Amino acid sequence: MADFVNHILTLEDSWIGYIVAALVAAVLILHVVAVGALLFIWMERKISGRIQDRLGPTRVGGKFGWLQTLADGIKLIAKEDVTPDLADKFLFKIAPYVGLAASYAAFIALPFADGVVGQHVNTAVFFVLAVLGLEVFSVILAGYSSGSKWSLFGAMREAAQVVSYEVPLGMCVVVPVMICGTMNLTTIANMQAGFFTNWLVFNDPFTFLTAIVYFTCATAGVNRAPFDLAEAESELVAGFHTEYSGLRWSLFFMAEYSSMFIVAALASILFFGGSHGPIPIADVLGLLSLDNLGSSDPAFHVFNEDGGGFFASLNLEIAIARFLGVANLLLKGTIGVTVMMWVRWSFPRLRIDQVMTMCLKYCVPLAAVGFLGATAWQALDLPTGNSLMNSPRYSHHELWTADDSESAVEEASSNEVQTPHEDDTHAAAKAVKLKTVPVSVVKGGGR
Amino acid sequence: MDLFAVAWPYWHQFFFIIFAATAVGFGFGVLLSKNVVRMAFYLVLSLGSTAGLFFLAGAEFVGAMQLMIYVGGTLVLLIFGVMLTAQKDFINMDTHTQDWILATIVGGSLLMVLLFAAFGAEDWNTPQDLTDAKVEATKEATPLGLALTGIRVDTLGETDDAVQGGKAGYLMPFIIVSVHLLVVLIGAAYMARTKKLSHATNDKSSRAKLMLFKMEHEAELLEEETYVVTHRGQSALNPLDPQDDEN
Amino acid sequence: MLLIGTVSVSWYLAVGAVLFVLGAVCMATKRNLLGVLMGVELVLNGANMNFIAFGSKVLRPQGSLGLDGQLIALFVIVLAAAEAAVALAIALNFYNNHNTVDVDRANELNG
Amino acid sequence: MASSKIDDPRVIEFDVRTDEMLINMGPQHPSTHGVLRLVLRTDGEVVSDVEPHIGYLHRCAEKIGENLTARQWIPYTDRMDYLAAMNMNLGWSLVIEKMLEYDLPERGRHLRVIISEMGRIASHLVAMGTYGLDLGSFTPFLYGFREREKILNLFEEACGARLTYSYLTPGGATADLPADWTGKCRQFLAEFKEVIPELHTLLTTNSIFVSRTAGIGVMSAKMAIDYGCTGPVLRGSGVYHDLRFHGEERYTEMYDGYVFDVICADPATGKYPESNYEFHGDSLDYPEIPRQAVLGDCWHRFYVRMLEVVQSVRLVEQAIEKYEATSGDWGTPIKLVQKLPVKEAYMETEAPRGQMGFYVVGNGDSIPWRVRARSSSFCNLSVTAPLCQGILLADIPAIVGSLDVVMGEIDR
Repeated sequence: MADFVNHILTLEDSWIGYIVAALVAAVLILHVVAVGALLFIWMERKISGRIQDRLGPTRVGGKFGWLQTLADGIKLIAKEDVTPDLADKFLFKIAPYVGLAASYAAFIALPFADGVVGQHVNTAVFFVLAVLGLEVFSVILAGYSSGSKWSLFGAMREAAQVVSYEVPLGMCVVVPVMICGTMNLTTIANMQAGFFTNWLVFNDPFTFLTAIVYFTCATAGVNRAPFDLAEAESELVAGFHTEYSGLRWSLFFMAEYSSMFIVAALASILFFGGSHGPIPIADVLGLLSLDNLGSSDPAFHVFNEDGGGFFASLNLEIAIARFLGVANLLLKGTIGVTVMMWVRWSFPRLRIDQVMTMCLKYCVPLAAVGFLGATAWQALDLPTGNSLMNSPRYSHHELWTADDSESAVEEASSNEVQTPHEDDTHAAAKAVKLKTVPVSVVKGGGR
Repeated sequence: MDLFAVAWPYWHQFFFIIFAATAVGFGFGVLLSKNVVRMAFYLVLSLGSTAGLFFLAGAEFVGAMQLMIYVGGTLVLLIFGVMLTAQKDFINMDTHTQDWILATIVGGSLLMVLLFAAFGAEDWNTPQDLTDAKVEATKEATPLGLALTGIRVDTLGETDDAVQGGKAGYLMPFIIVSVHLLVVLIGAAYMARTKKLSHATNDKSSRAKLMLFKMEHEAELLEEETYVVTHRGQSALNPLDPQDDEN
Repeated sequence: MLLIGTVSVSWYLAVGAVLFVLGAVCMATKRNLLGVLMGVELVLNGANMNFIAFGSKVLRPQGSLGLDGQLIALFVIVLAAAEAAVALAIALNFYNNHNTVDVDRANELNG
Repeated sequence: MASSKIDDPRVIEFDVRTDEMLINMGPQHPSTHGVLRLVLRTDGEVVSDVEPHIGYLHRCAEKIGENLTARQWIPYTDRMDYLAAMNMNLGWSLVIEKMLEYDLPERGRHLRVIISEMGRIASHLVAMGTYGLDLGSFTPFLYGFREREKILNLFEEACGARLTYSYLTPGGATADLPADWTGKCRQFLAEFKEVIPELHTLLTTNSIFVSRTAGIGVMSAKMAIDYGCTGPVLRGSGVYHDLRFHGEERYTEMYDGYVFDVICADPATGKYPESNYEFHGDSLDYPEIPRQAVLGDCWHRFYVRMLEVVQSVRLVEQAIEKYEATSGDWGTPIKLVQKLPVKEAYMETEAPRGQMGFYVVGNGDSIPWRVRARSSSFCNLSVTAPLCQGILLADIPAIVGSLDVVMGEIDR
């Protein structure tokens, strides 16, 4: 992107290109956060309405009340921003921004499609979870600084809940990382390209279990019903945001909905193929084949390096493929969010001790079983979903070789699909010869 | 226009200054703030910026772990403690002036020593060409994970046994830390346990036990005071129901 | 000056040193038990910064500590979590027994 | 006595102790059903003490009753239990009729059964829905209200009002039911029967609901009797007592010839009476009692209400048939300035929330000398404090919601 901007401006590697690229990425992500929140709040109303046998918003912005959330947003902006007398004013005012910043920052490392990502972070899985985890501070600060006992209760519940649920959440996330041998979300998503049997959720029974546990824990981690104890309406009035009003109050909701989307998108990347649809349409259409996946490949840039006009430099096939990928991921994330809404409007709320019991007695052991089982499945080389379908899989093997001391890392055989047997024997031979350690435990199809 | 055209290899410095300034600045915030809740908040920001510095130095996994375990776990715990003890008198606690003077003198001299040490060694102070820094960064956490299991991928080519021995894996410390964490887990659970367990029933929570206790207790009373709770088909002696009519 | 020059290991060490000293002073001056605990966290981070800087291949391709720096930093982070849990338990017990979090009042063993 | 023998489990010592907090739950709080104020003493999430404070909705209804004639006071009874205003009208009407020794014609009797049982259904639907709301489930509330709206539409056709009806009066009702009302009512009942299993799925058998309510707020039969609890709260504890069976003759004869069950578990077996009621073809299967449920807990109180709704449907079906079979006078309302004899009368009826009693003393004038009301919710609320000791904060809405109090009735 930066190179492309510099090409247009006919500048060589200027900082302007980087700034423009950064701004474009930031604005795009901001749109996902803000417009996404608008959409999700509208969806929540419509879905809850339909579940409850009513229509939901119908008037504002045409037939389906599309603009209801926008109208509400305008109302909220116009509302008075009340700060209670007993509040710790500084913390009270800054708390909503902390939450929004955390859920906004987590988008940085979230790949929307192969190569469509704010910043490549090699430990993206944990980066996203870690940054998302910072959202808890906004709730704690809001609850504490409000000077209200109900808010304090909400904050205490949130602190206890989120810290507990990060344990099973982390354990679930480790499973795809272990299977793919990488923490790079782009690579994890690419490894599930092809038919839907390649998705890690269908890899083996244990990953299926892990996916369910992950989704449960993620629901708890972002404070959605039935785990919405921090804002338990019937018990704590409104929990941590009891004292908030106007724009600051709406910022909490923006943060909540965007973090819902993040965990759902993360679920789809980790378990449900990410930006790859159930059927490899791009591959079938010939736009993109599994062979040239991998964003580190310089041939795989939407904008050709050799400059020229805008359209001349646009690599149309890859652009379309990426567009499809982004649409795929957004769709999957939205489905995840919809499931969360569905759950919210169907179930009563759990009690705090039940939430803790759920975490420590069920989610943690189940996540551990899933992790151990998935590991054993890989180690025992049992048939996986894609081996039943006989569909090839993008493989990502890393070999740490002795003669590469400079970077310590070499990407070997990343851009070609190999049958696993060849691959494994190849790697094994190399390992013997060069004292290399084959790290990745990927298995392809066609067993 | 020259300025725009020039490549700008100073990204590292730029972000270093931002992160270092926030880390140090909020560190000062922790030190100087009197309000314990704000101290905790500043500490969060300071440690978060430190994580940014880790990322910048190429330790992405450690940075992510810093955010996840340190900021997301440990500090939440700390703030939990703050909230549990933040009563009116303890939120703002003044430091004695003599403490300040002493601490400033000792801390200042310590800082001087450390800074001299930091900038003293020529080897450490040699600027490096950082334009290709990103490529050079450790790409994955896999070498770290392998090192924890005792395999050092960065010394595979090492023929010198002394060097290889010096760069051994971390299997033993890893196990020790695991056991240590287990001990801490049990210890923390032990400290926060309920001291006196209620008498044994096969029920789950003490609350349900309480209910059962009440019911048992009252069943005895019920017999003694000849309250008879009737049900359809039985003869009614209901105290609320003197008429005793049956439909 | 820094913008024109390049960042070296020394600058990271300097940040680490400042954090370390801030933490140490914090430990010395704070009367609140949890304030002292926060000082400890700062000290640990200052030390961690050194390990990361020395282990960074980015900052010092030749002669860096390599993985050891990162590994030790990881151990520090993990142990700091354990330390915080225990320290918090101690702090809460102290608070329960003495109804204060002022460390100056913890002088029962003071002959 | 017994507590010396057994270790009292109420004594729980925690190593990590936090400071006690005194919290006002209400009078403006989403789950206190109006303007109930609970003062909680909590240690973290554990509530050690709850004290209900009432009186925020006091409107001097009884004193006003001593300045109005018997018929003029009917609208004030509407505003007592505003969720079951028909049953409040009925209670007042019956006590005045008792005083005047007035006997209702047959058609009026069946009309009253229809109306009061429909009122019971409407009231229990709100109780069910708001209970879901208290536990964080929003959807059943709207499902309940959707059905209640249909009942209110029927009531509106009958009397013109949707909340405060003033329909049943001493002497009968203000008007007979409209011409095709019974047909619509039949249609409603047919539709409503389909909905009941839905509500059971959403709440009664939902495992989260069960875990939130089963074993919570257990009230023994003795305790329920001691505190004067009535209605579903009493029957939820296994006490077989329903004024429609056990009440005064003047009230029970209203239900002469009707077949229905009193929903109450047998304390010996913990089982509810077998349903012999045909429920759209099949015999109605009550949902299984969950393993965790203890007789007298929140779940049972809720369950009793849910089953009572079915019995009310059954009663209304019979009443419609009987009503259609009779013709003639449905009863004439007493005069606006009906003189009351020099005597006193007290009567309790089985309102949806329990036994609603009215007491009236006449002095020969048309304006009664004394008017008093005995509120069922008041007695039911009084168990809050003993039930809410040593529980979690989240259980308070569960317990208070299961008692289903209406503040209008308590404060009057």
